[in-house]
This record gives sequence, C-alpha cells and structure tokens, in this order.
Amino acid sequence: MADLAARLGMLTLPNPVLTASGCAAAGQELHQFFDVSELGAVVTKSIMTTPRSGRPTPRMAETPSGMLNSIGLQGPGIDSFINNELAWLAENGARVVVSIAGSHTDDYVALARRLAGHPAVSMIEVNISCPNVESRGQVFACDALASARVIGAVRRAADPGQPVFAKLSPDVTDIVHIARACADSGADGFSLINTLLGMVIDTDSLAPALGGGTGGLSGPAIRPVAVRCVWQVHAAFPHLPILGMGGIRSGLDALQFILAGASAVSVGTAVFGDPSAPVRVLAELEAALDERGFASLADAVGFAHLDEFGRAARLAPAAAEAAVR
Amino acid sequence: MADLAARLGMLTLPNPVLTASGCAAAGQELHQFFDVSELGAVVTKSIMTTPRSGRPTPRMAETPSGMLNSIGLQGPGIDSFINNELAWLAENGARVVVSIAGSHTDDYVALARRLAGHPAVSMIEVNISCPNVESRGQVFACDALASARVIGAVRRAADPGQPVFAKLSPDVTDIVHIARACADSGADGFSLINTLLGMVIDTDSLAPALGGGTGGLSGPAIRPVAVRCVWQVHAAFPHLPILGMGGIRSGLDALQFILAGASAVSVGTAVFGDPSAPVRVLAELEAALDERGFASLADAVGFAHLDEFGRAARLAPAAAEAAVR
Amino acid sequence: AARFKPGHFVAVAVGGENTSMILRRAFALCGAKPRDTLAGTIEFVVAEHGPGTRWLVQRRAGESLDVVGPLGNPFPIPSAPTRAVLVGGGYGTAPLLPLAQTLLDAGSEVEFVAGAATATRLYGELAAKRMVGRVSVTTDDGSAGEKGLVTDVLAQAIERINAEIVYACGPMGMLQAVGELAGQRAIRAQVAVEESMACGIGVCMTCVLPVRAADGKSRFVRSCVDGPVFDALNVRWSDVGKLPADLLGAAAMGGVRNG
Amino acid sequence: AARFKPGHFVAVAVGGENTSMILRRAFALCGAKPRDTLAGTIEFVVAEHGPGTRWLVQRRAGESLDVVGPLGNPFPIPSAPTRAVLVGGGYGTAPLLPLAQTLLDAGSEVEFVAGAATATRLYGELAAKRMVGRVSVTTDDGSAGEKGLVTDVLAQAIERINAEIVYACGPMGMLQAVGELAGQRAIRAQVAVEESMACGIGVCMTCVLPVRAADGKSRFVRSCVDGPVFDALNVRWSDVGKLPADLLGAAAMGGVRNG
Ligand SMILES: Cc1cc2nc3c(=O)[nH]c(=O)nc-3n(C[C@H](O)[C@H](O)[C@H](O)COP(=O)(O)OP(=O)(O)OC[C@H]3O[C@@H](n4cnc5c(N)ncnc54)[C@H](O)[C@@H]3O)c2cc1C
Ligand SMILES: Cc1cc2nc3c(=O)[nH]c(=O)nc-3n(C[C@H](O)[C@H](O)[C@H](O)COP(=O)(O)OP(=O)(O)OC[C@H]3O[C@@H](n4cnc5c(N)ncnc54)[C@H](O)[C@@H]3O)c2cc1C
Ligand SMILES: Cc1cc2nc3c(=O)[nH]c(=O)nc-3n(C[C@H](O)[C@H](O)[C@H](O)COP(=O)(O)O)c2cc1C
Ligand SMILES: Cc1cc2nc3c(=O)[nH]c(=O)nc-3n(C[C@H](O)[C@H](O)[C@H](O)COP(=O)(O)O)c2cc1C
Ligand code: FES
Ligand code: FES
Repeated sequence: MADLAARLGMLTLPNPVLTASGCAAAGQELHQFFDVSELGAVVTKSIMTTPRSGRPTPRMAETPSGMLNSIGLQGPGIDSFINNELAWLAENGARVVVSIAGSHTDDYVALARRLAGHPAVSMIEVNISCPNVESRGQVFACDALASARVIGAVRRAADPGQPVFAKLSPDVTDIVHIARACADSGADGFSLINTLLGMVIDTDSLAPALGGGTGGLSGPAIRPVAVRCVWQVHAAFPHLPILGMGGIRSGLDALQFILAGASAVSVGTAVFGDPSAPVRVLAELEAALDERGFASLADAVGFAHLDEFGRAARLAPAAAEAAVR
Repeated sequence: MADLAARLGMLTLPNPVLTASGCAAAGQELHQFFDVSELGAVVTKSIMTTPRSGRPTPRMAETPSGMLNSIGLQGPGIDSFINNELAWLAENGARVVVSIAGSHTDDYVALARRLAGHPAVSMIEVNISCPNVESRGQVFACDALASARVIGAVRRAADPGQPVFAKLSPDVTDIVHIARACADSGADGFSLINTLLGMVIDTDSLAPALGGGTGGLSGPAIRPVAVRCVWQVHAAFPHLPILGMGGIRSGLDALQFILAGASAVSVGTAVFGDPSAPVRVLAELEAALDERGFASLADAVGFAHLDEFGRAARLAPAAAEAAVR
Repeated sequence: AARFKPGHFVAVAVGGENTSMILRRAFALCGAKPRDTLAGTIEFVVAEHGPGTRWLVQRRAGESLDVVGPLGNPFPIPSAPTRAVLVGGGYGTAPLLPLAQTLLDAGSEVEFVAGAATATRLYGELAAKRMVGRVSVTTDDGSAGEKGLVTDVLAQAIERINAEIVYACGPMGMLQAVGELAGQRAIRAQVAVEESMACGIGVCMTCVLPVRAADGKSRFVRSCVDGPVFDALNVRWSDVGKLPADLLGAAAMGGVRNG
Repeated sequence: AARFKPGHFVAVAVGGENTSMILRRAFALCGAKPRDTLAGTIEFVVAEHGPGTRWLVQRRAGESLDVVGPLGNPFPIPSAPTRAVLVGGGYGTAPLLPLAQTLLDAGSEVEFVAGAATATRLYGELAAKRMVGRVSVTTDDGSAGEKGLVTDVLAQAIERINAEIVYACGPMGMLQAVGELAGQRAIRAQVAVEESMACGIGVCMTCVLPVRAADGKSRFVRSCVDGPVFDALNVRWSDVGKLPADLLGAAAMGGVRNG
C-alpha cells in the first residue's frame, strides 16, 4: 500500500484527491454520496466579497467529451460562506481549500484577510481567471503583471499558515511565463488548469447556445492540454507543488497528472456524471500506484520527467519494500 | 437549393468544404473514396523547401473525442511536391490550397516564389505554427511580430492572384491580436484553427506517449475552442474571410463555424474515422442550409453575430424564395 | 425506490462505456416499486429528442442502466382531500399519473388535462382516463381531442370541480400560462419545470431559475434541488433566460468570464 | 471482399454512435468470401487489448460493423511452388492461415510455427495443424508446446524443409528476430508489422517505419499503404522509434512543434 500523503508546500494532506472549485459547491450535496472528510480536501466554489447572481441561463452546453459552462461565479458572498458553508465543512471534519475570486486586487486581499486564522481553511486557491476591472476587463491570469500583483497581495494578506496557490488559465501563449510571475511574487504552488474559453452555436436558434455567449470548456476533452500545462510548469519549477486538474475521470487519468508533475489532483466535471467519482478515483489511483511498485505517491510525482537512471533510483525502494512484504 | 459558392477574398470556390492540411496528404489516397474535384478545394500537407523525415514514432495517441499527433511535417520538399503531388491534383481537376511551412521567414518566401504563377494553385495557406529558428524556436504564430513578418513577406513574394491565408494557432493569449498583426501586413484571410498543444503520459511506460513528447490536439474535443476563435476573429475583422476548422465531423458542425463567421471549412481528423467525411459533410451542410431557409451560403456566414433585425433582413430573401418555389 | 414520490426525477447515464456524452439525462419518475419478494423497479417515460434519448430508446429489455435518484422535491400533497386539476404537456403527463393516484387515494377529486403539439406526442391520456374517469385532451393541430392549448380547456376543468389547486408539468411556456390562469382565479399552481442540468444534484449551478422568495427578494435558485416543483406564483417566468436587475447579486455582475 | 489476399487488413470503427473513440482499429484479415448466392463475408480475429477491442468482443452475432478495407499490401506469393516457413506470434497467426492455404494450393511445402506468451494467447494452431499437418508450438511460459520463443524452433523448421522463404506476423521484437535468423541463412523473410495507425489509408503519416529502399537511402515509409508487409531485410529494426541521422530529411529536422 503506497503512502498517499500529498505534500502541497507547507501543507500535507492524507491523500491527493480533491474536488475542483465550482464542481462540488461546498461539499454538502456530495456528502450524501460519500464522506467528504475522506477526500484530501474539498475545494470550494470560488467565493467573492459580495453575493453574486451569476449569468443568465442557459449556462451549460454539452460538447464531445466535455461541456461548456457560463455560471458567472454565482455565490452568496464571503460572510454567508464563512457562516454557513465553511462552518458545515468544519463540523464535518473536512479539510478545506477555499477558492477566492475578485474583479479588483483589493477584492482578493479582503477575502484573504477574512479567511486568515480560520482553522478550517487548509489552503487558499486564487482563481485569477476573472476580468480585471482595472484593465478593461482583461483576465488577470492572461497578464503576468496583473497575476503577480494579485498573488503577491494575497500572499502578504493571507494567513502565513495557509499556502496560496495560483490557479492559472491555459488560454495563454506561455503558461510558464505567467507561472514565473506568480512564483516570483510568492505563490506557494499552482492549480492547473482552469477551463479553456469555448463556444457552441445552437444550429436551431442560429445563435450562441450559452446565455453568456462564450463559456469554459472542461472535461476529458481538455485533459491532454492540462497534462501538457502541468508538464511544462513542473519542468520549469520542479520544487513548487502543483494541484493538477482537467478531465480526470479515473485513477489512471489522475496518475497521468502525477507522473507529469502534479502533487495532487482535483476531480471536477467527472462529478456530474458520477457523484462519487472523487473517492473512486482515489481508490483506483492507490491501486495503480501499488501495481507499478511505487512505495509512495511522492515517488511518482514528476516521474515521467526522469531519465532511466532517475527512474531506477526512484523505483528501487518500492521494489525493495515489495520484496520485504 | 442554397447557392454554395464560397468566397475567400478574390477566390471563389464552388462549395465551402475543403480538406485540412496534413489530414488528406495531397488528395491521391482519398480519390479512391470520392472524386477530389468535388470538394471546394484540397488543402495539401504543409510543404517545406527540402525533404523532411518528420519525428520518431509513436506519432499519435488517441484522446477522448480527439487525438494527439507529432508527425513533425514529414514531406518530400517543394520540388518533388510540385512535380508529383501538385501535378496529379492538376490532372484530376482539383482546386488546390497549398500549405507552406518553414523555420525562417526566407523559407516561406522561397516557397511562395516557387508556387507563383502555378495555374493549379488557388490559394496559399501559411502554417506559422512552426518554431522560428531566428527567435530561439518560438513558434511564429505565438508572436505577433514574427507572424506579421512572415505573412507580409509571403504576401509580397506570392502571386498577386493567389490569396494568402494566415493559419493561426489557438495557443495564444489573444488570437485577435495575432490576427490583427497578420491583417495589417497583408493577409487576405485566416485559417482557424491549428491544433492545441497537448500531451499524454503512457501509464504503462510511465513516460510521454508520443515520440515527440508533446503533440497537437485535434478532433471534436477542440471544436468549442475553434468556434470561439472563429467568432472572435470574425467579430474583429468582419470583412476578412475565414477558413474554419477544428473537430468538424458533420454538416451541423460545419454550420456552427459558418454561423460564427467562417466562409468555408476544412475537414481534418474526421477523415481518419470516415475517409469520405468531406463529401458527406458537404451534402449535410447543403441540406442544413436549405432546411433553415438560407438562400445562399453567404447569407449564413456570421449569422449568429446578427441582432433580430439583421437576422430578419438576411432570412427574408430566403423566405421569399421559399414562397416562390 | 422506496422513497419515490410524484415529482421526483432520476439522472440517467447515456451512451455506455467510452461515450462522448459525459452528462446524465434527467427524467421524471412516473412509478417505482420498492424491492420486496421481487427486485424493485422504477418507471420513467423517454421521448426521443437528441443523441442521449435516442440511445435510451434503443436499449432492449434486460440491459442495465446507470441511474441516480430519486432527485429533487416532489409535488406537495395537501394533508386533507382536495379538488385538483392536473395538467400535462407531452411527456409531462408522466409524473402526473402517480400524482393523480395519490390524490384519489387520499379522497381528492381530480380533473386531468393532457395536451401536446400533435396526437403522437400525447402520453398517458388513456391511463389517466382509466384512473380519473374523464380526461380533457388538446392538441395544437387538432389531430386528437380539441384543437388548441391546454389552457383553453383548463378554465372549464377548474370550474367543473371548483378546484383548489392546479398541478402541471410540461414546457415552460405552458407552465407560465397555467400559472397565470390559476393566479387569476387565486388558486395555487404547483408546476414541475425543466431546465437543462449538468449535475442534477445541486453542485454545478447550471439549472437556475429566477424565483421570488418569502423575503420578497428574487434569486437564481437551482431547479434540481430547490425544484423541479415550484409554486408558479414565485417563478419570474418572463425573466427566465434573463438577468433581472433586481435579482440578488445582479449588481455584482461585472462580466466574469466563466466558471 | 473479392480482392482479399492474405496480409490485407481492415480498419473497423469502434464504440458506436457518439463514442469518444474517433479512430478506427486495424485487424488483419484471415478470410473473406465474395458475395455469390449468399452475402459476402470477411473474417478477422480480435484479441482484447483496450477499450476498442473490448467493445468489439462484446458485439453479438447479427450486429453490423463499419469496416473499411481490404487495406495494405498482401504477402507476396512466389509464382512457382516454394518451400516456406510461416511464423505467427499470438493473433499474428490469423493472416498466416489463409496464406498457408494459398501456398499449399500452389503446391508449396509449408512449415508452420505458432508462438505466444502463454497458452491462452495462442491462436489457430489446430486449424494450422489440420491444414499443414505439423505445427511447432512455443510459449514463453511453457504452458503449451515448447517453452521458449518461436525463434528457438524456427531454425529446425527452416532446415527441415530447406526453406526458401519465411513469412511472419506478430510483435515487432519477434519480427526482428525472425528477420535476423532468416538473414543469417540468406533467405528472404516477408513480415507483417503493426504500427499504431490513425487513418489506415495513407494520409496521416502516423504509422511510419525506417525502411531502406532500393536506392540505398532510408526513409520513414507508411506501414498502412507501403506495408504492412515488408521484406525484413529492408526494415531498420533497431531504429524503430528513433530518428536515425542518415534518414532522408533527418537533417532538416529542427524541432517543428507538431502537425
Ligand atoms: C427535471 C427534468 C425532468 C425531465 N423529465 C423528462 C421525462 O420524463 N421524459 C423525457 O422524455 N424527457 C424529460 N426531460 C427532458 C430530458 O432530460 C431531455 O430531453 C434530455 O436530456 C435530452 O437529451 P438528448 O441527448 O436526447 O438531447 P440533446 O439536446 O442532445 O441534449 C444535449 C444536452 O442538453 C440537455 N437538454 C436538452 N434538452 C433538455 C431538456 N428539455 N431539459 C433538460 N435538459 C435538456 C441534455 O441533458 C444534454 O446535457 C426532463 C428534464 C428535466 C430537467
Ligand atoms: C496492420 C495491423 C493489423 C492488426 N491485426 C490485428 C489482428 O488481427 N487482431 C488483433 O487483435 N489486433 C490486431 N492489431 C492490433 C489492433 O489494431 C490493436 O490491438 C487495437 O487497435 C487496440 O485498440 P484498443 O482500443 O483495444 O486499445 P488501445 O490501446 O486503447 O488503443 C488506443 C489507440 O492505440 C492504437 N493501438 C493500440 N495498440 C495497437 C497495436 N498493437 N497496433 C496498432 N495500433 C494500436 C489503437 O488503434 C488506438 O488508436 C493490428 C494492428 C495493425 C496496425
Ligand atoms: C460548472 C463549473 C463551474 C466551475 N466553477 C469554477 C470556479 O468557481 N472557480 C474556479 O477556479 N474554477 C471553476 N471551474 C473550473 C474547474 O475548477 C476546473 O478547473 C476545470 O473544470 C477543469 O477540470 P475538470 O475538467 O475536471 O472539470 C468550474 C468548472 C465547471 C465545469
Ligand atoms: C495528423 C495531422 C497532421 C496535421 N498536419 C498539419 C500540417 O502539416 N499543417 C497544418 O497547417 N496543420 C496540420 N494539422 C492540423 C489540421 O490541419 C487542423 O488544423 C487541425 O487538425 C484541426 O482540425 P481537425 O480537428 O478537423 O483535424 C494536422 C492535423 C493532424 C491530425
Ligand atoms: S443541475 Fe447542477 S445544480 Fe442543478
Ligand atoms: S495510418 Fe495514416 S498514413 Fe498510415
């Protein structure tokens, strides 16, 4: 049985499978399918300073092996979130990664401050795939400077005990360039990837299928892009932990991300097709690691980057342990 | 029966369905499944100045509703191409769009010169998703300046009678920005989109599945990204024609691209699953246009961008015509 | 299956292994027998619409389906016997059949109205007739029953039994019309809506409707877990698919890109 | 089906409507009857490997498959009777059965060698025995026939009939070994390779192998249309999966990103 402890910077989780922001609300609804405290952590829907209505419907369109969504960050606002959702998660013994979003750098700072010192908050994931009102609505994550500014400000404002992960968008020319800007300004790690911007035209109404026009593409369709992003960022910053996501539906899908350099994974859209996907993925991943002779999850992280010698070195202990058993 | 004539700048094709570069070789193999002269045009595999071996195998990996390829532009070089492939296409009455690729701006110029005045060449598609040796291998299409330089040079060198289309990569922060640079330097239109950079890790070998490491993601999985790119570029340059592609497998898929702003479409990966996909897509598209009361393909181009009034105006003639029939 | 009440729905996986259709399809339950000596069963009606429902109607008896449910809130049943009119559009009659039975068993008086675009789209009018005695049928094209909309005959149905409540399931347009007609007569209308759903269990926020709450404020609420049955009076029908400025949190909407 | 010759393969669509598996799967034909009074038939053998083959083995008789073929170049048949050894690894024996028949019909002398990792992976050794008389069987684990590799018994087989040619189909490693062994004895080996294929019809360039041509130059050639049958002598086995510097056009390889 491989040691599944997942290290995300200063944070260590009992296992590497988490939910994905916006795909599990705040865990409550999934609790009827499995005990949310069994997960590495619950990543909550991105929360903002004030309540938000979100976008008009239709908010989703199914696409080949994927889906588009244009929810528009509907949410109750940070106060209600802390009093209700976060309280419930704490009561139920779940580890929590709180995803925060804003339209000004100040919004992010305010959110980080409100979460500081909250015992139930294991980590902060900064969703910077939001339009930056200060620069004509350009998405923070598409601009290295804006990304750095937000991440730096959040890192300074946040509880030093809470790792701050920058969640990056794949819709950029050079994700390593954005990652570097975030790393230089204090990011403790990265969440990769957010959705790809996409669109579906309804061939009956002859207009865009989504109320919002464009939407975010997620699901197995985007997995190869996500694995590539994880690979590139891990190659550039081997010592910074990555929370990998994008189309993970099985333990072997998760293993691809781990081998490419992720230290843990989020299961998002797969939950819609199978509400207990996260716990299933965890069980399948554990079995897959054992079958391949990995003594620990840590040994598998970034394994696909190693040359023959590095591989031998890492697998040896596993073989040895296997022999002992 | 809608008028299917497709206008790509100074070029008018009898219908809007073409093959996609690299997915139909030079038409010869498909000719046993259908007459290649029935297509709007055959888009040939990107050709370079000299013969190229391409990348080591494995060169492909199937992914959910898509595939990765890392062919690496294997080809015979321009001389052999003109004497054999192009000659065969001319003999068989096919209209030809020649895709050219290079690693220096000069390569592209040399290729455009060689094709100038060749009667069988209807159009030149410039594949700028290639590493630019002059700037540390950065892909031309990911840099507005490099893209502009290549497109400008090709436009000047090419036969004035041959439209020059810039084929853009979706792997950029702002595709409209790249498109503008190409438009300003003389592009007659755009081919959208090339593949997305992706990766698959083989969970048995624990290493990247492709010989080339990363590969290009194509197929239905990327269709929503492609439709979004067509939408954005058409919105920014409504008067520049777009050859749309990315996961088109049916007439309704093609219609999505037309409604988003494409004047014609390329059918690529779908050919691998169904060798006669291009002619099937053409038949399905024609039926779809008729069912929706479009008198001509031109009326449908960019239709999804119109407001109610614009829509009424464009559909009116069709309705009228329908009444007459 | 034991927990089934009329108005519940199920989410069914379609396409089988390796399908490109990653989302479940929702169907209203029209019956369920808990396991006893025999295995439990559930019943729902599928109208072919697109690839997912096409796949479902191609299944043969004996094949197994991946079903999650029962989901959502059922139709509220008055404690005392009532006089109720049930209005179904197309396959919308499916969940109303077990509802009619429940009401009749409770000694309620029931009128049943079934409508559809055309005769072939009608469902369950015979079963309803057997159960209720009389069924008023309408079709847009007059190919069965009266030519017209269910709302054309709803008024008489209400008056016939001096109804206290209307239950409805069908297309949004019909539900709105039914709601307005009931509203004019100051009687309640409980309607089951159909919004496209990604998860069906309340985690994704795709299935929302603008609904007026007790506090007078309007919010986007999830039709999968807060519905699919709503009091027609509280649904802001004309704002469905829009973003009304007075909606809670509408002010905060800059154009956040997605997610 | 009429044009079928041993060595041809077919490309079969898998997964059905709305599948996420967009590429066809390739299978060597082991028989085909042209349409006469009865409809034509084709035969191929499927070994379960991953999702696509799993889907295929789950099909029931009477279901229809979407097949393209025959594709590729068949095994070359000498004009005069020959003495030939046929070597099959796993399901690789499938195309060799009709080949054996063709050779026997032409009055050739045939030796048949069938190998596999384990007994359950063996295919067609009985059919071969009936046809040819004697079959040498090997398995890596000794669960059937001799323990070892086909190449361990190939030498004797060749000597027994003083063979002029070897035909082989199976895993790359086996084909290379067979080729070398034949080469040492200065006899030709015609082998059918298995490279993963996206299109199967020659348009995508995914299925290439480094092959030496008559002009002495080596090129990446497509195994789907220029193969799958090659003269083992011309295949640069040890360079498969590599990019040998002397390959035509290797010099031109900057690291073009993709496509
Ligand atoms: C609560 C509820 C109860 C329903 N009950 C029934 C029933 O009893 N019988 C029945 O035949 N149908 C019912 N429907 C509608 C049914 O879910 C859709 O017809 C079905 O999802 C269409 O899938 P498709 O792949 O065939 O069509 P497509 O249009 O190809 O579906 C594409 C996507 O859009 C969604 N979608 C399309 N139409 C609808 C719709 N009308 N409502 C919700 N989502 C939609 C699908 O779920 C899918 O994700 C119900 C829907 C809801 C929300
Ligand atoms: C010319 C030729 C003849 C063949 N003849 C037979 C036969 O007679 N009987 C038989 O059982 N199998 C045969 N194969 C192998 C068969 O095509 C693969 O086992 C099958 O494609 C695996 O698909 P999958 O979805 O089950 O496995 P997966 O591994 O999930 O397939 C994923 C992708 O990889 C490709 N792939 C995987 N393994 C192979 C392989 N060994 N060769 C080529 N492509 C592969 C698939 O085509 C698919 O695109 C042949 C292959 C070729 C190229
Ligand atoms: C319906 C939906 C809502 C989402 N909401 C958010 C969000 O609020 N914040 C965020 O950072 N990502 C959000 N995402 C993106 C996911 O967290 C994840 O990054 C992406 O979907 C890729 O993973 P997946 O393919 O496993 O879903 C959302 C995705 C979906 C499908
Ligand atoms: C095997 C393969 C080879 C390709 N080769 C080229 C190429 O040489 N030049 C080019 O511009 N695009 C090339 N492409 C990209 C396609 O032309 C097309 O832009 C892309 O695949 C998206 O369309 P599709 O999803 O219909 O295939 C190739 C794609 C595939 C799958
Ligand atoms: S369908 Fe996901 S919240 Fe209702
Ligand atoms: S498989 Fe496409 S060229 Fe051989």
